[in-house]
Amino acid sequence: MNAAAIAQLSEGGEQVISEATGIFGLTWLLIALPLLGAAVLLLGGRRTNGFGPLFATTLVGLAFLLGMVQFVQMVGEPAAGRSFVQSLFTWAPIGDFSVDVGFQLDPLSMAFVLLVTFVGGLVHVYSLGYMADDPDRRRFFGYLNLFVASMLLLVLASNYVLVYVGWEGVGLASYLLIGFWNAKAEYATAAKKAFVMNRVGDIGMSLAIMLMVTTFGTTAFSGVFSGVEEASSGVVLAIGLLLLLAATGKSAQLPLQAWLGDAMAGPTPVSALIHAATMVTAGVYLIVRSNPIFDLSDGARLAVVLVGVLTLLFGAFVGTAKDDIKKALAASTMSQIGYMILAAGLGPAGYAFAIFHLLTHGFFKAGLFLGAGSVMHGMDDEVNMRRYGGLRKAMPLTFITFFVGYLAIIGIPPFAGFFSKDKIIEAALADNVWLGAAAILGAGITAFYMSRVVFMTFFGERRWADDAHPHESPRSMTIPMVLLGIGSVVLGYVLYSGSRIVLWLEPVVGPEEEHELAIPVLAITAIIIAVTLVGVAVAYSMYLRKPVPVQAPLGTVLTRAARQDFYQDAFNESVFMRPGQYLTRFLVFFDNRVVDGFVNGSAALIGGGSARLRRWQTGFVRSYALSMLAGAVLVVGILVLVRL
Amino acid sequence: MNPENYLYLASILFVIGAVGVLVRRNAIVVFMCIELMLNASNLAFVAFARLNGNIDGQVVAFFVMVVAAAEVVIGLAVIVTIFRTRRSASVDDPNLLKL
Amino acid sequence: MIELLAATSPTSTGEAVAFWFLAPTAVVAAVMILLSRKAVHSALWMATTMIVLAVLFIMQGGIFLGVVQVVVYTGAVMMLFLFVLMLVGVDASDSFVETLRAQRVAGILLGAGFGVLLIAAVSRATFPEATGVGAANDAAGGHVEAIAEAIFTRYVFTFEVVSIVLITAAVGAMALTHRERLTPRRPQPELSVDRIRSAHPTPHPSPGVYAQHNAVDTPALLPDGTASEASVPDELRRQGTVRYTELEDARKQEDEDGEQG
Amino acid sequence: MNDFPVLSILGLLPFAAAVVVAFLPHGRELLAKQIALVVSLVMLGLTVAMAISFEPNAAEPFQFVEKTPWIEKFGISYALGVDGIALVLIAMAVSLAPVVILAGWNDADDNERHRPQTYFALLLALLGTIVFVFAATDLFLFYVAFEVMLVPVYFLIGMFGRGQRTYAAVKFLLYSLFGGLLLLAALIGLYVVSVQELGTGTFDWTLLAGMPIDADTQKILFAGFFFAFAVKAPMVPVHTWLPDAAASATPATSTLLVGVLDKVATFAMLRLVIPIFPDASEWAAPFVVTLAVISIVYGALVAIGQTDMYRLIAYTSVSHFGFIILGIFAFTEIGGSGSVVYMVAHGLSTAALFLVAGFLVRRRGSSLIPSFGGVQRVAPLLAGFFLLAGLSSLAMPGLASFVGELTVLIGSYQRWPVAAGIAVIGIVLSSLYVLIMYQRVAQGPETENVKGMRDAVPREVVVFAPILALTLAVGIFPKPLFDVVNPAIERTFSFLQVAPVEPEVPATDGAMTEGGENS
Repeated sequence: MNAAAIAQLSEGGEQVISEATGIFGLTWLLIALPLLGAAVLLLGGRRTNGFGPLFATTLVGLAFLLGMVQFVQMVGEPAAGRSFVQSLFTWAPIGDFSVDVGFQLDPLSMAFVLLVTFVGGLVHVYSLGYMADDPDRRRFFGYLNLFVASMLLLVLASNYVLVYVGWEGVGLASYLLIGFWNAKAEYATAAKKAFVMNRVGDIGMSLAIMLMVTTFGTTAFSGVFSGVEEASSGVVLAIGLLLLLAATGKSAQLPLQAWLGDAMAGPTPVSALIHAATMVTAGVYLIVRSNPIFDLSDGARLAVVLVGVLTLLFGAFVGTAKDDIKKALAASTMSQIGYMILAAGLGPAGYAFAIFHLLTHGFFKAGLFLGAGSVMHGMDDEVNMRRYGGLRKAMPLTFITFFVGYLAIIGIPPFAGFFSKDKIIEAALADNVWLGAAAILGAGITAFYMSRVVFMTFFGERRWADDAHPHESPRSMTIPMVLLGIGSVVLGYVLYSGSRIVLWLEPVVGPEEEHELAIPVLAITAIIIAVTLVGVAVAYSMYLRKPVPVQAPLGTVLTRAARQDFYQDAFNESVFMRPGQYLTRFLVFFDNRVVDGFVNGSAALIGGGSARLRRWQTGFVRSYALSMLAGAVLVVGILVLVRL
Repeated sequence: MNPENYLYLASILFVIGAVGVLVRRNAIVVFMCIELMLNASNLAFVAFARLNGNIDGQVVAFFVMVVAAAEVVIGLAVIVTIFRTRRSASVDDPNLLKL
Repeated sequence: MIELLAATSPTSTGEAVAFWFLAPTAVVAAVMILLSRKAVHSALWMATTMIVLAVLFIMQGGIFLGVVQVVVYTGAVMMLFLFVLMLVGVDASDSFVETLRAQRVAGILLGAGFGVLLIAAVSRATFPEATGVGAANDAAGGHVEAIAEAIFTRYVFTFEVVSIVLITAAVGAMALTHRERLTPRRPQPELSVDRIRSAHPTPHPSPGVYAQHNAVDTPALLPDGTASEASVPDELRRQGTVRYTELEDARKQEDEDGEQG
Repeated sequence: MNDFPVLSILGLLPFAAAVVVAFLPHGRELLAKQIALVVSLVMLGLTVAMAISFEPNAAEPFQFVEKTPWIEKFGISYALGVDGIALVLIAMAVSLAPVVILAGWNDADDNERHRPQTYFALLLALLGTIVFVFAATDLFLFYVAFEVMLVPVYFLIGMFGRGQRTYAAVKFLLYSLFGGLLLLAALIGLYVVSVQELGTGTFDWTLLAGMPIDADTQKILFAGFFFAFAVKAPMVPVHTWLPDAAASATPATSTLLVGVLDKVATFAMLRLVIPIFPDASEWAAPFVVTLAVISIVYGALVAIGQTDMYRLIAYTSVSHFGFIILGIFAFTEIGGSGSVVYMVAHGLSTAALFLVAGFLVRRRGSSLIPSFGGVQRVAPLLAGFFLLAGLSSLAMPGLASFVGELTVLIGSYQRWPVAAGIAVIGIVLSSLYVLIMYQRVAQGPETENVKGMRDAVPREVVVFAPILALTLAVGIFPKPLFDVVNPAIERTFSFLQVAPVEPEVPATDGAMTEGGENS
């Protein structure tokens, strides 16, 4: 379809989806490349030990290059003609219903493709160094490739079933990677927990798909979105809530947030890629992708907003109390995704900012995690921040990149997080003052806990164990950190200036809604920065002015609660796990004793009955003769009676 | 006299034979009682032949006799065998026909 | 005359008289089979019943059958019975104590019930006017001819089957009573040598000599009044069914008392 | 091709081979195994040829039809033929045959009382009955095959099993015979009805399907048929024979028993119950669907609580059969086709689970989960197999079960939203039972129990590879399967009166627009 035709068709801002041709016809290759890597590494066995890791990294790099070329090409297309679909083959045709294996490449998925392949590629490079000594390196890279492939499938799919496939695929990769060091029993448990909680979310996904097929007869985006306006509001609300349930599972939002902290059991690059930059943001992608559904249902959006705000605050509070550097970052991730979900829940006013924050967050949080990994690498896998301190000098490059990421996340201008978070808070304020207030409070707490992390790790006196010899990490690890650090600096401004991100996503999520603010934007920005600085100051007074005790102090009730993630695990354990265990135990008992007992009981009854009947068989011929005569009497009696 | 009286007589003899089988324990007597029952049925057959005016009843009675003879031969052989091993002609002694 | 009696119908007075004489006889004889303690007596009563039945057959025109009844049953079968009785022991009389619980009562009750039912059935049945077998006999040219015709034409298959049954029974009886020889047969010379070598080359004393009985199971008394174990067959001794005379019993009792005292 | 009695050959060949194998003298065990393997491969070849020449959209219901009068007095004939469903299931069974024979290669070697010859003869005989039961288009022939099928299984469990094998074998037999008795009664009833309705009694499916039967009679006959198949399937609460049988049988037997043989029940629901008793099926559907949902949740929950791998797998099958039956009684094309695909997928995933569990159990000598731990440390390849098998069982996308589960859920949601909504819980529970088992067996530190455990040997790799390949093939490109199954499902449901489910808001064709203006 040529540009002129598109311009003609797209009058009124309507978006045109065309058949993918040329470079866009290679969309399948984006997925195939890492999938090939996974297949070769996982099926190839020990033979691929040598070249495997590098091979995998190269493939992801190639995918990134391909994505880049497609991106450049897409920029060259008119704004309304940037969506392309490609159908590879029909997957499951049944009657009128059919599911295609098809891809949709549009500005939204393009953004994700770049994020996933770029950060993914960097994490691969980083892992070359980080995992250099692990005997199972090959498997690790295989899983990473599997993850990249699944994630790309998730964001490129053109229908919900295929999204589901990718959705489960990333869940599997996450399971495998969290449990990569499953020789430690609790790591294996963490992996299982993540998978199962994700599956709880998947209930939402499955049900949403069922509801879509029942209502629209299809799960293709185009079909669902065109039909959604005619559907009843109840159905739309239901689909929205179900998708939200799916999103909460994958994105570790309340109430399915509990797995993310434990997921830090996985190797740190995994935490950076999967549990910070990409997979956990899939929920945001899902909501933004389904914008026509959420646009039509205020109820669903309200639920999304509530989940976002609650998680935002929950994660922030939890983050203040964690001494494990990775868990603190995980809580931060949860909180930041809360921001994104909040933004997505604001509807057309926030979709673009949700994605905006998602992209910047992908960079700076990945950077932070890689930094944390670098610290751990230098500190013999010590994760307790109370055992760090003053690492600034020992690992300067790590410190600089980490610090940049830190400035970005707390939203100091002109770092990336400033722009994206600021816009979200603005949009929230415009929607509802209380929402805005909560978001600003979250920003303050973010500043506090991130400052705490930085101060405890890099500043203050050294509290290392005696046998620790902190050292800077190898080049393969620092280069990705530097690149991500640069991204954390510039990405915000690049995307913000000239509303680039908003305009880029407009074909998919619609134009940004103008919102009126009671107070001028500049004042809001000032307030946010002020609150942030207060947070930093409090952290300074608590963790830099005073020495940090190596043993964690008891703390207030609130601290203790936050340390325990507000008793989420205890809650889950006592409400779901224990009763579940009792239930299964009872059912096993029930099955063995009652159901099978009934069967065996009737067998015993028959056996017992025949044992009793057996007594009639005395073995005496004459008693048999007697019963014969009795039988004869009976028969003759009946005959006589019948003949009467 | 009514020829049906033969049938009544046959019935009575048959019942006596049956009771004998149930009551007596000496295998040989039991056998005699069985013979008595067979004879009673023979009497009935002959009476039927007469009542119906054809010879078939008598032929059946004849066959019954032959079968009875065969049965007696085998039955007595069994009794002798049992007697040889168990030294008893009582039908209550071989009561192993049970689990 | 009897032939005429049977062939004609309905029953003549002569037949009625005969019936009312014979029927009670048969019933009494049958009941006596049950009531006799000794099997031999039962067998005699049985023979009585059978002869009566043979007469009843003949009275109803079954001359051939009547003859067969006498020859086969009274002649052969009853002889067989007596033969076996002798083999098993004539003397063995049943104990009339019932060992199975309620067997006798239940048996008699059921029997009575069965009888009532049979009689009820017969009395309810409607029978054709008795015509006798005379016409059938005439059609075949005689009574025996009529039976022969029936057996060898219409019932030939049954006849063959029955003959197989008979042969099988004969073979079966032989198979059942045949005893496998467990030790090799010892020839006469060996036996005589053994006998001379043994402590008792002369025949054993006969049982019952000088005893109060002369049955094989009663040992002979030696001149001193003790029983000679050698006079009864080994088999009986092994079974322990030797019957000592009262005298001997008393003596044994004394011995035991003496030992105790 | 169509005149060639391919089905008869497919069914009789294994019987002939079984006789030959059974009478091989001592010392020729290897030959017995080789004959069994070759015969199963020949069968596979025949089936592939059959599948290639099969016309999915043919007008007549059955293809490769053979019909010879058998007991003419009762209208019984030796009639064979396959539709899409039967073809797919025969193909699944026959594909598993060489795999199972190879997996059970050494199963009977250390049996003291019975010879490997007997073992392989029984396996072959079982294969033959399976072909007949799927291919029979005469109900009496079906019944005969259905019952004869029990015999080899009984001996396979009773002679070559472990643990409480006699108990398990007898329990299996009695359960099945009880069901079969009711089936026989209902079959005779059906014959009587056919005499009344058609003038001449018959057992011919083509005449019986769609035959008008009055409502009450239908319900009674339906009950007889359904009970027999519910026992076989197995559905809660008549499932308790399965865990015992699976725990006692060799993995090869369990695979055939659970993976293939029990499919006869669900197959018969589609082939016999719905076309012959359409009204009763509709009448009983809410009840059946309730039982199916209970089976799904209950089976999964009980599976979670098991400590024996074989029993656990058996209970997962109870749960999976719930899905299959739910899909069938949804009376929607999506549900029906989905459940057939699910049958195939379940056959593959159960085969994978049982066989890999069998490899583990054979090394360890115990099937109790606590007697393992950290297998991944010593036998990574085997652990990988186990995980893949487990993933296939929990319906991981890309693997066959996912296709079946998703389509079954969609199809049943269309008609029974609440039931499907509850059944969805199964996807969480399935992840629990698989992952808990995997964690306890393969993950964690290396334990004393598994020290020195050998990793997968080439034979085991050869056993697992085709299953994995098929699972992936069906999972990624199930279209050929659907193309074959769809027309048969359509024909099956055409006997019903229920209204087809239409989307409430059908998506407009050529909907090339999206986004933008919606706000």
